[in-house]
Amino acid sequence: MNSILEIKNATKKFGGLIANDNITFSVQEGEIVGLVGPNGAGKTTLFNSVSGAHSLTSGQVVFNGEDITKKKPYEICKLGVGRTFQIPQSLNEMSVFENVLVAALNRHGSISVAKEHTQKVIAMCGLASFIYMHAGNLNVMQKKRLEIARALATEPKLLLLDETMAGLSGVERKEAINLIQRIKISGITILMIEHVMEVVMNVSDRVVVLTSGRLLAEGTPEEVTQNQQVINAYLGGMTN
Amino acid sequence: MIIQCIFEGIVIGSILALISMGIALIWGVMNVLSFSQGEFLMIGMYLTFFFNKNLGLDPIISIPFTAVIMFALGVLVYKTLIRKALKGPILSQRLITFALSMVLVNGMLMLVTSEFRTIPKVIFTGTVDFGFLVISKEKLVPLMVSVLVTGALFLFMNKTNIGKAIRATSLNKDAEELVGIDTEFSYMLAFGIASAIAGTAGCVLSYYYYITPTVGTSFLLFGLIAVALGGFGSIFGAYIGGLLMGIVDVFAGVYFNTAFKYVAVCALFMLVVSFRPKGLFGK
Amino acid sequence: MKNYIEANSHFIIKFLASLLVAILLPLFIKTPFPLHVMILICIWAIMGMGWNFIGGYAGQVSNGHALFYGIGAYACGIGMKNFNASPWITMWVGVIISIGVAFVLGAPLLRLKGHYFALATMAIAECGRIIFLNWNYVGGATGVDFLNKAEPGWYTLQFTSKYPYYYIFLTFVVLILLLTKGLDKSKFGYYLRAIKANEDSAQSVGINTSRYKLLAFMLSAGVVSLAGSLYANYLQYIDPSIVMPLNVSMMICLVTVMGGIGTVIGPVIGAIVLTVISEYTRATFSSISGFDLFIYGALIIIIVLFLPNGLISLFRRKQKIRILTPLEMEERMR
Amino acid sequence: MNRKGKRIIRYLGISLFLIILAGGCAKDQELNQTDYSNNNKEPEINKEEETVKIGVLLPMSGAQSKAGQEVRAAMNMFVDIINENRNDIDIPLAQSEGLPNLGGKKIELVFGDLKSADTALSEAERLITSEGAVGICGLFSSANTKTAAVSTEKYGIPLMSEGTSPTLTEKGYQYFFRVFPDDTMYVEDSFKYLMELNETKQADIKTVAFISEDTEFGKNIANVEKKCAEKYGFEIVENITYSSNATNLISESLKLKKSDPDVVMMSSYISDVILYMKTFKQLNYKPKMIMGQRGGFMTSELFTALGEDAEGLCSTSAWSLDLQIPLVKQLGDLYKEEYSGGVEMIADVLKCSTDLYVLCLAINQAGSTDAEAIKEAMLNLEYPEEQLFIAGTGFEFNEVGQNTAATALICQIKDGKYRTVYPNSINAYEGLFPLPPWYEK
Repeated sequence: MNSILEIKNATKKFGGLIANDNITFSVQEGEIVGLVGPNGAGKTTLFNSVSGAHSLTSGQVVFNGEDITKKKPYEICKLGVGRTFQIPQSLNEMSVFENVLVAALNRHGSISVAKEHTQKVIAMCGLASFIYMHAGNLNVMQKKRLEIARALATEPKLLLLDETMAGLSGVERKEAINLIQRIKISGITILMIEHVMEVVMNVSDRVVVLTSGRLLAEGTPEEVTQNQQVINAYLGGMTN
Repeated sequence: MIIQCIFEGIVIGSILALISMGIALIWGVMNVLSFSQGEFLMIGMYLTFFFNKNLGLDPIISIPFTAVIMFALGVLVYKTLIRKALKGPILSQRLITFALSMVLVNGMLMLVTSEFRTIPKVIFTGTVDFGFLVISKEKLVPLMVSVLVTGALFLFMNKTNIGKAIRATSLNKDAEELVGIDTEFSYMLAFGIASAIAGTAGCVLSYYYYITPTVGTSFLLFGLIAVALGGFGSIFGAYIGGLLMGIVDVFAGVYFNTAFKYVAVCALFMLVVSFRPKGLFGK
Repeated sequence: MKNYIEANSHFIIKFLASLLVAILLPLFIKTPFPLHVMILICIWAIMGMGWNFIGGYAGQVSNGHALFYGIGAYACGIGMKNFNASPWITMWVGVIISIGVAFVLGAPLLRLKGHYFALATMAIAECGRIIFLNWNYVGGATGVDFLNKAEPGWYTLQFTSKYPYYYIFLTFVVLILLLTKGLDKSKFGYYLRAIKANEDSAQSVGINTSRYKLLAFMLSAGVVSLAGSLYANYLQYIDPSIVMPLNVSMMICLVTVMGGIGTVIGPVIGAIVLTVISEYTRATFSSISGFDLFIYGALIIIIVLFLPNGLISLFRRKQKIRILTPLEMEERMR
Repeated sequence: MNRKGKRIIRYLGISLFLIILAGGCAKDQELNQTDYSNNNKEPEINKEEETVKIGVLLPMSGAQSKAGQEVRAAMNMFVDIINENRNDIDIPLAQSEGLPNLGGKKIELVFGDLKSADTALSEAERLITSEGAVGICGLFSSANTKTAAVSTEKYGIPLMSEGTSPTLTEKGYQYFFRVFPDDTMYVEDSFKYLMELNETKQADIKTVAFISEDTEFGKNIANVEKKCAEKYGFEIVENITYSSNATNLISESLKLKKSDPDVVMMSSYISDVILYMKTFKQLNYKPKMIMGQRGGFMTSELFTALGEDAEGLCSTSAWSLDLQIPLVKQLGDLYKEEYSGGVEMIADVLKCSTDLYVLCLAINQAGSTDAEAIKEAMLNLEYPEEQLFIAGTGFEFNEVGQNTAATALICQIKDGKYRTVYPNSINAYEGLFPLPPWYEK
């Protein structure tokens, strides 16, 4: 399997604060990689750098062999990187259907084809019953689901999920895991930031651990949980 | 000649600053672009004229009275119009103030006709002629008053807790409410203070300027640009923006071309905003 | 095509009915003053719809569109006076120039947000007015009057009677209305609405926001310049204080907000109501100085306060927020 | 906003809107039955109208609305003089009721608002078509004269305007008439006055500076002033155009003070005149002579706003209260006591009301309200020399509508009133040159 995304010594400084310090790892095609780390480890900053929301201070991001470090968010999206936001950024004045339609138009010029595609994505994400509701009136779970639907509608090769599980109850979490597995089967690589250890450990193929902006460890979930550094830096407090 | 230009520029700048500070206060706290600030200036001038004509008060002495009345007017306008408009879309807030300015100008026109009035005699008259620089005492008044008002506003906003509450409201309205600060009160106060400042500017301006219902409109456009130049919601920035506008206005007129002096002013504004989209001191 | 008609049947019936009224109304009007008001309604409707692309759909509120209105007017004026060119040609020259100016100004301007964008456009329109005022080639302050009786009406677009003016302007209104209707449900329309709703999230789903904002700005400049050319031919005399003052820019924005921002027929409704109120308050209350504008301002405040989404919200039921029953979901899936 | 509330507003709104529309149309219908479907021939105004309606366009809002009210009062005075039998006033049409040649029909004024140049077009048209005006006059600037002319030329209705731009008579208007001089004559006169001062009082005026505001009024005068300055050999040291809605006029005054001309020629509206005088005073700069080209100088507010700062200001004018003609004093006092509530009659007010008066004379002489007949009568208007109340020798209109017999005069403010200083044929008062400085040292 060739690597779909390579991050080479990515560094990001906000004035004096070093959010990401020389991070290098790669994501293989078709796998699910969990990105974990305590709050403030620079996970979302890394996501923003990859998706072009802000530029890197130094280092390089290569997607499918193409350097996307300097590219703008919409160019990166067109290349095939879909992303969700930690705090849902839905288009509040527009209906759920229109939210996803706008994303679907990314690939399909004609409205009718885009509309059919939107129907499929909405059905897949289980939002079919809220199709005419204004995005602003959805609750947190529905908004997060809408974020995923919008990212999926752009037909990405790589999907960046930013804490899509946070705040979900048991049942909702199962549905979300089920959705992610269905996405993986459809051949889309997933890189997801997640705090809910139970989900990360049994869903992701590999796990990358960040602490205070640096790469601490990388490997399969089992390797990571035994790794001593990870335990005292991050999992030490957990008594399982 | 240059010194004379600088002096004159600062005087005009200080009046523009008074207006732009009022606009910056409202813009910063309520994110409303107030088009009626020019008309509050005009009403302030008419109040000063009224005090001068009937009670024989010099414009400076009538500043406190005008400020209080204008504060009350500002609160009244806030309570009736702006509070309801804040619930609607942002654009309709701007149009409400534009329509309000239309109502105020024409209301005053119906009340007192468009006759040009001036304040006949004032305490500080006469000029001090140094040959290269002629300082007219009438021009010193706006300079001093605007420095005093800026200082007072600065102290009020930074030192008193009401002032801090208003500044906090401008940062984040929701967080404000959670902490238990009555944002309604801060908004009302901000709007009241802004129109009081415009009223003071009216007193100062009527020292040597003519008074007619349509006098506010030309000051409004340049007050708005001065605010945008100074920076989003920063009162200090608005003051500097006003001064800068005054100086550029005079220098462009004398050394460039009087007909195009306002093109120069707008060019300066475009230059600053293209490099710093949030203005000189904007956050 | 069939399902297009069936889907928009509601709109098509209303559109044809109102078009019929608009065509037949002048035949019942005896004196030209109401006809003059209807011509102004067409002009303001075109301008409102033009402005709606950038202000309504894309959410970038510009207060300086009088600049393009002036360019369109002067293109026709100078074309007729110096080159004796028919307005049918110079009108499109004006549109092209306006689009060019919008393209050049758009790049720096559209980086600004909210009040800054409004103030910047206001400053630019004011500069435009001052430049035209002192530019002798375009007649400067003395303006351009091109009362030219030589060629026949259709070539010079100058008629003694008002009917041809009205019907020509009405066709332009209909064309632009259909253009707006077409764009409203198109990719362009959806993209603009997405930009208005949340520019960052729009960009993250592949919308080149700066390019679409620029396209909307150029389109609105072209349409507003068209209105300027038409009005110049009707007025047959233009000077900077008529076509480029600040309150024309504000009125363009007012017409659309009053009618209903970001909607297809909002600007037309706003144009009808505002023009009628302003012309008739001036005609009836002309004796007391300033009274007509006083009423006008007061009416605007009342409308904006009690109908924040514009007059159109009177005629349109709020979209029902309901959750589809499983049965409906099944049927929709097929 | 619940649904019931919205439905009420909807019906209320629509009915209000229809009432306005219906009211407007009804008002036009019954006032005037002329049919406009075949539009290109002139409107035949049916003869049984019991009054002759004359349209008057005045600025009702904005900075000039006070002047508008003064003109309205003066026009009402002339209408009363014509309509009633006033044998104490010795001018034609005064000793009879209404227009004798039209069976004693009374004059009625219908008013329109001159808010801006483009409203002039629609208001003129409204007065002609809806109110049935047979002629249009009013307080025009050159700019709104042009737009009003679009309507009056289209419907073939006489337009009397005092817009002084010379371009108005070069447009080939058929029905345009101007009773008083245009810019060229006024500016020529002011330069002749300077020449006379150089000869009689050895004032040796050599340098001139022009300040003109940037709209039509200022621009035209600036062009004419430049031509005359070269013709009469005066050196132009400064030619300033300033924006009329400026917040301050400091840079203009500083440039003027630096160039220090002998005479400053100023064409501005009242707001700028007040501001200039105050700014000059603050810069302790008093030009030797300030020659105004009417505009703001010809307003009553100049005296109330400037008080004794206005002493010594000169202005070109077409008429002055101190003309040694008894009729002038009589009309001036009648206007002051009965019509204007104590405000003195000033030149601009008289000029517009004389327009109205001359129009009535022409209608009466033509014996009909038909425009061609009025034009005929206007071109050879008989007016007894001794009953004149304006400067000049009478009313002789050339084919482009300019009264060639009118003359201009120069007057200077002395103790709060304009006193004629030139031509000294009208036993002028001795002019004051150079002006004393602001503050006696």
